Amino acid sequence: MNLLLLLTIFPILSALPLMLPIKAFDCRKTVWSYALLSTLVTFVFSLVAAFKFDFANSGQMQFVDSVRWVESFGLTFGFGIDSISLWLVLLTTFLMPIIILGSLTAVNMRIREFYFWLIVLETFMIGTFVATDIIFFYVCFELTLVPLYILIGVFGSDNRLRAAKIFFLYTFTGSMLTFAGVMYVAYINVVNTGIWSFDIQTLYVAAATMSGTEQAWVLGALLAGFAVKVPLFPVHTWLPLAHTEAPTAGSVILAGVLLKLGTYGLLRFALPMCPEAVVEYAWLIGVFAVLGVLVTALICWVQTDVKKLIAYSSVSHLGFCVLGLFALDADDTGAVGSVMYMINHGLSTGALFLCVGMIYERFHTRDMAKMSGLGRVIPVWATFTVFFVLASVGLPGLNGFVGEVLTLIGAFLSPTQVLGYEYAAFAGIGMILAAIYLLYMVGKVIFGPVLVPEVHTDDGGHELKDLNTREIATLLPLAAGCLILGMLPNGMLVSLKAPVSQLTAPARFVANTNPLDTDTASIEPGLRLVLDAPGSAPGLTPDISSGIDLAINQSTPTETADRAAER
Amino acid sequence: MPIELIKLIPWIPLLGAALCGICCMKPAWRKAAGPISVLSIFIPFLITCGVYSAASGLQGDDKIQTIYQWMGVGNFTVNMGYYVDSLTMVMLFVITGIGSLIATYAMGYMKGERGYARFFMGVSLFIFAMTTLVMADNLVLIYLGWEGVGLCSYLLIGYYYDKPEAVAAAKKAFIVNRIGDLGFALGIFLTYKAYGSVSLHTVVDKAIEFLNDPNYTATTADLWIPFLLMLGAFGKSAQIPLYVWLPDAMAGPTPVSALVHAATMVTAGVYMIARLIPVFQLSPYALPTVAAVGGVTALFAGTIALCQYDLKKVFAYSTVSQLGYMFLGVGALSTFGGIFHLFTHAFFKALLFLTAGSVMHALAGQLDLRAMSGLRHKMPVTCWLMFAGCLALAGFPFTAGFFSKDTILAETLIVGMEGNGLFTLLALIGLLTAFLTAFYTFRLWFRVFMGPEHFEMGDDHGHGGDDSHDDHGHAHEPHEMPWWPMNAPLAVLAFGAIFGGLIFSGWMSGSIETSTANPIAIHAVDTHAQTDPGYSIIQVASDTSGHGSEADAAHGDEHHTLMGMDVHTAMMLISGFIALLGIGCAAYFHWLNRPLTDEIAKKFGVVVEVLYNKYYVDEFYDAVIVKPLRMLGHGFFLFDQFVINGLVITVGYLPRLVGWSVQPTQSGKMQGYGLGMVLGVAVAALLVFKWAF
Amino acid sequence: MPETVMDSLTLSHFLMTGAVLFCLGLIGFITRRNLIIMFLCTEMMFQGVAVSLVAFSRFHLNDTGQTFVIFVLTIAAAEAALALGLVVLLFRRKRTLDALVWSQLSG
Amino acid sequence: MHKAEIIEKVAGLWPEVFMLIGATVCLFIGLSKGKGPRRSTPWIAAVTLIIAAFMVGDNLGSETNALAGMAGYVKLAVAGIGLILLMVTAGVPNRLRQTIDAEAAKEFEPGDIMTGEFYAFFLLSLTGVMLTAGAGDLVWLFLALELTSLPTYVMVATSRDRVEAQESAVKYFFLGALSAAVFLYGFALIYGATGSTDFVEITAIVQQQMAEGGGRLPGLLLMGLTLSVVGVCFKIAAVPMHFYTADVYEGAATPVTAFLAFVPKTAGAVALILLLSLVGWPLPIEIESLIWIIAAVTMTLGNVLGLLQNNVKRVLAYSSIAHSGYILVGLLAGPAVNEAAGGALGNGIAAILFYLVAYGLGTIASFAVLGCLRADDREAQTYKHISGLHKKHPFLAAVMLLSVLSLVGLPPLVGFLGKVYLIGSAFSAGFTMLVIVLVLNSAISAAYYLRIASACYFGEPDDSVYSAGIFPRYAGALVAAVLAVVLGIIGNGLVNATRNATSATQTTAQTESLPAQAAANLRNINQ
Repeated sequence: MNLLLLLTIFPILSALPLMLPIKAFDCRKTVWSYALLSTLVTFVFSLVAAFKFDFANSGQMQFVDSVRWVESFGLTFGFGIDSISLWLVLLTTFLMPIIILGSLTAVNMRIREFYFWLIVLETFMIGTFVATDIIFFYVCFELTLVPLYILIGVFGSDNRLRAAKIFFLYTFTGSMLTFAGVMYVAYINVVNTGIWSFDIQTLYVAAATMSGTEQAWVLGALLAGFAVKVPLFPVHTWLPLAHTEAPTAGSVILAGVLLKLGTYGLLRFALPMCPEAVVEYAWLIGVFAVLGVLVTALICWVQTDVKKLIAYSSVSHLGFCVLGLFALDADDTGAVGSVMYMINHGLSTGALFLCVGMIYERFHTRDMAKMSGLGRVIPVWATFTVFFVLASVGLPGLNGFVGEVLTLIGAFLSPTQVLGYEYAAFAGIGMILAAIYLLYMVGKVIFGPVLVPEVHTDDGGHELKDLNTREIATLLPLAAGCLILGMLPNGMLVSLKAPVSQLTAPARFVANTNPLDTDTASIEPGLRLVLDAPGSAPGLTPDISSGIDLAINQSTPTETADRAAER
Repeated sequence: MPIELIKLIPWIPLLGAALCGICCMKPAWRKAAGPISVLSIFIPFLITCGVYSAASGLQGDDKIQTIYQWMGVGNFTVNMGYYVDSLTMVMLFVITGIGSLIATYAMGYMKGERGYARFFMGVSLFIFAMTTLVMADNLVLIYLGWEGVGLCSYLLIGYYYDKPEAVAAAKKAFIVNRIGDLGFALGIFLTYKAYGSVSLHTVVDKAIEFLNDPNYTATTADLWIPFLLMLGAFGKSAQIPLYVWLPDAMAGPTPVSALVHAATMVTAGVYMIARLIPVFQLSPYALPTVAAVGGVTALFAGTIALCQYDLKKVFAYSTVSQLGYMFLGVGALSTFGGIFHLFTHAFFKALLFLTAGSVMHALAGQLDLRAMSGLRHKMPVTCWLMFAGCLALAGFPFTAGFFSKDTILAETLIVGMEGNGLFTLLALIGLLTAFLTAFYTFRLWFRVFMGPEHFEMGDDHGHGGDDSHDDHGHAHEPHEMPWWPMNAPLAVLAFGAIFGGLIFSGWMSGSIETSTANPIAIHAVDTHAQTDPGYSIIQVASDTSGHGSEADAAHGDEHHTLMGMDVHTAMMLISGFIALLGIGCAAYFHWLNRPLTDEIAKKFGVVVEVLYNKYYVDEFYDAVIVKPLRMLGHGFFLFDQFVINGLVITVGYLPRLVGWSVQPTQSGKMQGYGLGMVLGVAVAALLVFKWAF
Repeated sequence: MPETVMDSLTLSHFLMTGAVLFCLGLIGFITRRNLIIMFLCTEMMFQGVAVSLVAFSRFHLNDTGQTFVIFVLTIAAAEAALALGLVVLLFRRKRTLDALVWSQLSG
Repeated sequence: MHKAEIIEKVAGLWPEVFMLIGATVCLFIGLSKGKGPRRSTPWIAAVTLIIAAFMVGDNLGSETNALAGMAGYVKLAVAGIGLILLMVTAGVPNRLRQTIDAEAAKEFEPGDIMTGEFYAFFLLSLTGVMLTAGAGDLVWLFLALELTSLPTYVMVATSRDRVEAQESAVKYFFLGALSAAVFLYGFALIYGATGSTDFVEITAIVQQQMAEGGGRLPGLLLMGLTLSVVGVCFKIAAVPMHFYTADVYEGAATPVTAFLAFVPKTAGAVALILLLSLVGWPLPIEIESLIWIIAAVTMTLGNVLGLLQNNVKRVLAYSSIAHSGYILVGLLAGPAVNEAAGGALGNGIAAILFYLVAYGLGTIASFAVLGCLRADDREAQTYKHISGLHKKHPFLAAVMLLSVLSLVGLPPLVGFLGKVYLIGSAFSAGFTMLVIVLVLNSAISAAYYLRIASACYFGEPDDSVYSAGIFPRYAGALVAAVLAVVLGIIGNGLVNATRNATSATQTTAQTESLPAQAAANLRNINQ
């Protein structure tokens, strides 16, 4: 059996017994251990996949296979991974055991269902990343909604119903439009080749023949789904609500993986499919990304609910991610950094949500006004929290920095008709603001005079205990991940370069070879100086030749068409 | 020693920090943290000494010691690698040397503190970041160190984290630094954009190449890069407008103030500008700006220091002021002066802070000048150690501070005499500041140690309300510090503070000359001479001081004289005199005739008030930046909640609205339905009819 | 005499008759509230169609239309049976034939 | 018509004949006094359906020409889903014995002795659909449509002994008669314009007329088509003939509602396909515009009104309207204009055939769940009644969840494939705007579907609700839900079936012009 297929369906299969009438699963510990085991096994599978993965050809789809679905539509469950997918799959499988480890005492009712839906969700998340068939992707993309909807709706806090509803409808509305866009591209393919296919590579080729207007529409459709998912300002309002109401596990998954589906979708579909439109509208997306960074950062600062603060910080952080994606600089610094950022954000923000969850379990409140000086009373928790805050702030040496600096450099070096240094400069202010609001939170909660809210423990006691071994074991891998990715990110970056270049090649090609006439004129004199400067050669000169090469390597229309025809 | 050992220098403190972190876990282990930390700083010092000769002899690419590639995307590669030249070595000496002394002192000072291990973890981590900063072979790695020291500063200022003011100060330090860091980061980006690399040697080499190329015209990037980088330097080195965090940072333990906020971290900005001096030279406006900001800050902070009553605050403002000198130095293209002052300042300011710490320690946390007097009998050793430090800070002739300050002032004046009025003015400001420095330094010393004996104990039992500090047993009586581990390191520092100038001057200028900090003379950039007002400064400055300060002193000899003497000699006389004058005034006003001082202070109450309140800059920032931003945050939150969310909800309700508007058609009455159907049929028929014909 | 009358009557006359019948039925359906009369109105509409069908049949000179009419009548008869059964059922329940009493379900 | 042709034609109708026989048997056995024989009627109906299905299937295999295409497919689908409906309707005729209604107990109630007749009507209505699918003549079509509808009036009227049922029956019947008159008038005009009621002939004449008129159709024909289409809209519950839907669905017994949601809609959709194939695709611009508007308005209206309801049956009724709108999209697209050689996507007619099944499964499953519940001796109808269903009846909640998700079009359930099919065909025919309307409407519909799911899973149980305890309904719900999942995951067979059902169109698509294609298609059906 194909390793990826196994990896994808193992979780859902292993979740099924949870719904069977097995007595043993009525015990909290048993069902928890079972879930933990299941996710660990999945993690091992993904590690095996990572070991077997040929990093030398990281841009190639590997472990490619497909399961028949509806051949008459050209629908298959086609899957395969390149390194982008691999890293995101690893992120998913890595986070899942941690989430379950951290959930032992978080849930007190309908425990079986809780773990059932969590594990089912894992299948869908992995599915989105491994799909090489766009409808398969879409299927998993949509299906992630259901488990999370139930997780929020059943296990959330007071306002959960509204949060679950808004979460579902918001994202569903967007993704329906995305679906239409995807179908349209498939239709274009039919017009060109006479074959219905949803194979992503095939659709790239088809999309290349779309006119600028068509591309703009398709981009709009894709953005409708993915920008909501990211979420990009100003369609982000569902996220803080969903995060605040979701159980810890839900929040971690949401921040850790599900938001990445949006950016992943943008990278995998929007960039290669509508390059011209991307180049044309990148400024707009950039403006919204930067606005999101700044506005939500300021909003974070005035929050009193720790979880809401972190939720808003997600919006702010993902602004960087989007900015990097649409930078289209010659070296793909931005896009590579953006993928890195996805991973990093998953680790650090996921960890922060876990930390918040841990104090919520103890105090049943997340109000910053009600707690202070926790560093004195629960130092271990405080240490971890500060650590993750620092990772989130983008302290060099920890993971957040790498992504942040790369995305900003990307935006800075972006061709002027795409983004430009202003974007980087303004987004950079977000780095300051991130420090402001996160340290504000740290200052309120961890530092300061000791103020401890009423404590609720599992056994009804009122004694405040620091993290136990299980909780430390939950956070430790994340901390290690943050540190390792901060100090040794290069392996990941190198492996990401090839696939990311392939995906951005068309848009970069457009951006670098087809500068609109007005653009050269509108470059302000200062920058022209830079452009003309002899020292600016490598970073600046539009890398035309390589752009063409990549574009050709990437598309090879005849080949792909042939492949499709054979099938 | 093999040169490769130098790669270990940052990592040993990091290991030390990790071990200290482990020590945090069990109270029994905590005591081990101090020695571990000292060792983790001292071993790098030994390595630095050991590899010094080998490192100085490195040429070309050998200077780059790469460990591994940190990150690389396409052209953007960043190595975890070190650039070893004489400037690096100078900085390493300062950091590890003074670092070990301060850490040793801290072993005694922090004894019994609850956060003992945490403190030393911070210190070791800081040394890791700081050594990385000065050794880094590329800008991004410098940035790592840059932010790393900022973090350690944050953690160490916030050491007493249950004190709200300490937390606030820590936060402020980090955030203000971040503002500077943004400039630095953008500077790095622009450098990368313009130079295609972030490697120091590539950037510097290219800049030198440009400087030497007569046909080269400065680009916009060239103009901007220094200004962006400068912003980072101003933040880290507490210059106007980003100096506000440093005085507050004194909320940390005193050894931290000595190590981080006096000797090492705050000089990072000076180091960075010196390191990249060719890049700064490319922009005709950059160095004058640096000099001007430095000069103004020096004076500004000096005046504030006059009226502070908090022991550490005085030194804090004096640090800001002295950093201003350093910027003035590098701004006048005297990197030698700047770095030399950095070097000497490290000694005497660390000494001053630590002795102040001793006083504070002895008086149970008392820091108010008004609450202490005539302590010389109680703490004789401390008294004279601090005296040594004060002499050096005041620029008493032939102390370390005297030489370095003199170099800066002389070089500035030389540039000024070449025809740039700005620099003449700055030199005068420098002199005025020198007077103020001598005055406020000795004001403090005389107040504390001279005069009638009087003291009020502080309310702190130990520091930060820690209950475990009573082991001294005589908390109600000031006492001298033990020699080991506290006064002995201070004695070493005092030695450096007094004799450092004489001993190290030659070595220092040689080191600067052989490093990238050596300013480049610009040739034949005549095309700019007429149009560019900034140009002349640079050219003249380069002409005079372009070939290292030794040669450049000789240069100055030929052309400029002051009072019939070589400028340097003349400046020595003048500044020596001024220092003495300042000390004299201080002695009169604050030792011999204190009532008169109080009277004068009363008379000029407004001035004193303004100075005491630091020109209300904090309040200004709060009102102009912080509050509006927070208001904006609230505003955005409301906007988000009501406008954006409201819009979304409205859109969500749109279908319902439509639904409500058509719901009446579902009246339940058959006739109504029939009518609807008939109308529907009719409309359909009419439409088709209309379209068809 | 009758022939001349027939001659002067063209297809459109018959069609108009059918249409008028149909429209009368429609209007009656909407305006009358008695269930039986409403049903009769639908019957009238059917008959209007039947008139048209016969006319067309005649016009096209084939008998398909007339065959159609037979079937329409059959269906109309079936509907009438159903309608009467239903009306009886309804009348038993509410003791009235007013259509508007049957408007509980709405929204 | 030659004798041989007639024989052949009747041979194609054996399943319908058999169904009629079955219906008659049910009718007579239902009249018997004994309970035993009366109780056997559902089994007779089941056997009839199964055998009829086999007969259809048999003919599909052996005589592709006679019953090829849509008719065979529709008959099979109707027989199959009819079986599920049979399970779901189980217990409806016996309902009176379970309830205590003082007024009803006193007097003579026809409903009390309905057992047998109910299944007779059930079979008759299904026969009507089957005949509709096989119609080759306007007269036939009219009769078949009426055969579909008339029994349903009775079923609605007698399904419950409540005022609501009678009210819904009266509305259904009277408005149904009105609409029948409208489309009958349309038929008459078509006949008038072409002089024939035979589809093949009409097609040929239309082609000729178009050729003569420079691609334009005579006004009379257009008007006839318009009236026919609008009239038949009643059957599929589309604007402007949708008014009755919610009231009738609410009033009828839930299982009968499930029947109404599927059976007449199928008949109507098939009738529309047949009617429009008279002029062929791409449709004349007037008709196209008309249907475009009807489709857009129908789906929007259905969804926005669905949002406002508190009664789940009404919600599903409005959703039924919305789904009719989606179906009309496929109708607009028509058989593949530029159909891909490798796939079925792009064929709107096939999409409709698929969607009918997809919709039928989803909606039947959800009605069946409602039918399995009773609240205070009444039918469970409101959100409140299904609230917390998950806690008391996790199985029913799961079925409800699956069915509404399928109706939303969430992958990989069968509803999703239906949407893929429809959207693919709409794009192929160039109805991009309509696709946008469609997906936005799907999003709107998600709101009320989600409310159902949310009530089931997140709400607190209502104490007054209990299970009706009718096992076959559970089974029906289960079968429908499982099929919704299974056909979603392995839907290729069904897709191929729809494709084959319209294959005649496809094979000729390359060579012949479109009206000719449609004619060829119809010829295949009706030979």
